[in-house]
Amino acid sequence: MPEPWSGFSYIVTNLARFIRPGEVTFSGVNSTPPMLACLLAKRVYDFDFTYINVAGGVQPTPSRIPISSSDPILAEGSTSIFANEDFYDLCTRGGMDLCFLGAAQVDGLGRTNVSAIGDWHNPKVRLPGGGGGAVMLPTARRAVTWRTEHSKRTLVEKLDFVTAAGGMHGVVTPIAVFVKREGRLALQSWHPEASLELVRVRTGFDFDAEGAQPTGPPTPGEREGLRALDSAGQFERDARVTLG
Amino acid sequence: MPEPWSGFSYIVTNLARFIRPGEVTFSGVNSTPPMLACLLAKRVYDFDFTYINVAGGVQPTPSRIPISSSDPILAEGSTSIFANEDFYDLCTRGGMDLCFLGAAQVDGLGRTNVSAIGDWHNPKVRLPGGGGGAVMLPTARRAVTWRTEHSKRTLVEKLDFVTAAGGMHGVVTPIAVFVKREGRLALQSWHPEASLELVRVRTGFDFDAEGAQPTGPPTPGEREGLRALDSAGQFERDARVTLG
Amino acid sequence: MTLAEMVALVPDGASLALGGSFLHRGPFAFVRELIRQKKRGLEIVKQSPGYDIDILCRAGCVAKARAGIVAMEGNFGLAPWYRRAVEKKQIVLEEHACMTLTAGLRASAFGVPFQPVGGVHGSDLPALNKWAAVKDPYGSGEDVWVIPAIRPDFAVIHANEVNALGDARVYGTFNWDRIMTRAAKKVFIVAEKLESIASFQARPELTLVPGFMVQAFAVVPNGAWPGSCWPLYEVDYPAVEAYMDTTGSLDEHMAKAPELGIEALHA
Amino acid sequence: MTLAEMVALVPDGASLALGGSFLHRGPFAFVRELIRQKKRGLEIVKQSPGYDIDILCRAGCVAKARAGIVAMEGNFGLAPWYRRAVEKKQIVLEEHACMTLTAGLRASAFGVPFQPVGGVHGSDLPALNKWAAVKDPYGSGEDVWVIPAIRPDFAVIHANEVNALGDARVYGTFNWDRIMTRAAKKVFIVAEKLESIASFQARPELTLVPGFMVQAFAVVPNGAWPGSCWPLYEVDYPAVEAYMDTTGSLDEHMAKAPELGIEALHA
Repeated sequence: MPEPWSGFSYIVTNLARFIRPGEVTFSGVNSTPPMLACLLAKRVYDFDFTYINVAGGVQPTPSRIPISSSDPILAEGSTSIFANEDFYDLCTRGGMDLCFLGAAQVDGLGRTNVSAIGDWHNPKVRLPGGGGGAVMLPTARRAVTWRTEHSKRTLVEKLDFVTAAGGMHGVVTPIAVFVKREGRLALQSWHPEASLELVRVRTGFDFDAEGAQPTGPPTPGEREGLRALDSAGQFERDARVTLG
Repeated sequence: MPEPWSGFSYIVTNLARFIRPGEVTFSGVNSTPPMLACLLAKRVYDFDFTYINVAGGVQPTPSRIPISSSDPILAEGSTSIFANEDFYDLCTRGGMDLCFLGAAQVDGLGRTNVSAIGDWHNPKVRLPGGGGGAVMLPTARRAVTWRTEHSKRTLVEKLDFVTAAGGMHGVVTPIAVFVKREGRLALQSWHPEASLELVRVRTGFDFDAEGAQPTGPPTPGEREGLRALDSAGQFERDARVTLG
Repeated sequence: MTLAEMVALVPDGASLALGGSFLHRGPFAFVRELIRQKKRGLEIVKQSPGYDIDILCRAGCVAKARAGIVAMEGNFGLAPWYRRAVEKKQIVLEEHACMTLTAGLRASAFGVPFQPVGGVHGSDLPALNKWAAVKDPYGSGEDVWVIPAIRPDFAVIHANEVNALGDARVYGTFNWDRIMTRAAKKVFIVAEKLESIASFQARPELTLVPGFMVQAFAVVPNGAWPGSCWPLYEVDYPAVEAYMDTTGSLDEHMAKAPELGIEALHA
Repeated sequence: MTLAEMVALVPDGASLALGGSFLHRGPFAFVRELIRQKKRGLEIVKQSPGYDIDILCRAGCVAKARAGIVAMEGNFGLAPWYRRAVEKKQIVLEEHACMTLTAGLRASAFGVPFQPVGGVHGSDLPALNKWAAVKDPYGSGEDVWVIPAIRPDFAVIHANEVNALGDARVYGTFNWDRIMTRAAKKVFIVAEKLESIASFQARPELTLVPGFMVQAFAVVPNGAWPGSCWPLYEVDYPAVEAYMDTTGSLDEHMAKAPELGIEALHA
């Protein structure tokens, strides 16, 4: 029997798998899973890519993994400080290959709501706001998001508010990986301990599942790499992810 | 009999006299007389002002006076580098109190031509171009220019091309100082060795001379200060100014 | 100048751009002094505020927030007092993307009434904020969103080092601080340390804010507490956790502030 | 990479943004290598070119100049071969103010089709260049000139120091080099010196151009000759005077270039 694959590890590993050789890849504020994914890819994959982050880091070699994904320690070892105006301008002029962006709700077009649950003017919950989203999602070559909860509350038919449009290239949840196909999110694969049915039942929008199959299990390198990054298990605990 | 006052010294001294306490004052490229005027004011006048220049200098203390008014030595001793985008933005947002700008022709409205003698498309002489002029002349709180030749070729009724409008606050020539009054250049004073008649005969545009009088002679401090800045007389020779 | 004297220059109703990001290098000692001096009706301008706007909302100092993303960050999630203030309509929120807020600051810094920004297409934010789109007059057919100028009364920056002329240096990322100092009417610097003028002359390229643009500065070691100031100190997570504990009081938190010791020295 | 290999990557007809200003820190060794390799039809983008555009015009390499002010500067006055090329219509001039050219570069750097710029009102330049004015959609009544994006194929910067990753540092003013590197499709660095990666890690705030944006770099000591490179060397005024002497030949001048020794080392 294979070792169980935690939802947290599933998210980080599958975010890392979106990273491609040679590309400029960015992780931002409030984004520990992508931060870990970028650091994991740097450790484990046998190709190089340009990792830049919201702390101004360019190819950093942080001496420890910070709790905050915007901690200045993420620029440690960097040979330049590529600060906020610089990485946003890089994105809007077409130089950002892969951008990880947060979301509270995602719809079938890959648009996001990070603004409010309920009416924006009379919110049930005021959310953080989109940060880079509205500018980066339409201008990055590819954008990828994640949700630590896979439910009809998070993957919705209709967003309460469109914070950012332009369409996610990929979405990772504890049980599924979606990619954009012909302008809509399509299921690429599901967690091997879940099922296509479970993903359908838990997803608020219709999606194409043609060719979808169980996600390939973590490689020993991916498992060990993530264990090394989260040796005390704090990130896993903080993320409060369950397979559900 | 008073010591003669060279046209070169007249220009530099009267440019310096436009500088006011506490203000942000800028000298640019291709601008040795204003560079010397700013350095003279720093040496001689009993008030402080913020001298910034095109070499990124802020209150610099250059160890020698460069031939080129954009020489990086003009940032020596500076505690910051305030580079080109910064000083232009400062000007366009209203933070530049006094800006020295070059000109080939000046008209009675204080507009300038630094582009071409003759038709722009078929120039008799292609001139350098206005540099900062078109942006700085309308946006600086005050702008001042100088001409080393006072003639109907340089102070004209009609410009061959309007490189920059907005109107000079002051114009200094080897024989006269003009200031803007009700939107037009008016004579403020003339070189004590020249005369109002000479200024009229040599100026291409009509001007008001009400209240004009001979320019106050250089103070001993101004004379000695300029002599110290140009001890070898190179700037005076290079400027090729004559009283005419 | 003492921190208290600097804060005394801020009138009720002022618009303040605050430097740093989330728990990192924010002018938090300055923010706490705003609370001690009972400022009211403030407008806070910051792409990614967190502790600063939360504690100001908790103390009732804020009338309006112009922000891109608001959270405590780290592992603390939402900013609870800010969230409540918005939900109860105690404050007005002008929701931005970080870069639309920056575009507004750029417009002020560049001396133009509006600034085009990339992206934004398809978002509900323009309708919410009544932003205008301008068709490219050069025939690309592209519609571009333009953001109106945002000109805060004050930019307040927590810097690593300042000198007697007011020049300020920051180590590590300067976040959005540079554009804030160019967009605001006045600039205040709170710094960890007073450094010599000679050290700035030796490496003028490192100066983020030239002193002639700075109205006032104060030296407040550990002034970014409970946040970090690279490379001097990290986030004080237990202190933030205690701040977040709704059974605790604001006074308890305020009583631990490092600037209290400094100000006592001045007294 | 050698300077010759770098220049070989530039096709005829390319648009080149050149760093520095007048006789200061220009990529002059690069410019001379363009001449040796007989490039033709180049577009030169620079706010204040001088020696660089003049010698390129003298050698017949230029089709178009987009510039704000062109002169040899120092005490040398106009740039004679450039002036002749414009007067004889051998090259096309797009005359700018330095800041309108920069606005065009900003538009490219920001990923927008046009950029508003302060001032310009009353000048004949907008009519000449067919620039558009846009009315402030936020009701100020102000008309603002907007400049279309300028996107050079290459930005070429003469830096003080580069490391093996291509990161580049400049001491003293960086002039307009920063925005050029953000606006161009590709970035080339010519540097005085190869420095260690560790020295860049020790002070990353000083890096003007991050290596991941740099396509190629070459190390060419004295490569800004006959101009200055602060703080290493000053303008070689006798060499510029000899260059300006119309009785001398271009070959004589080119034969004195310091990069010849360097390239010989590589051969």
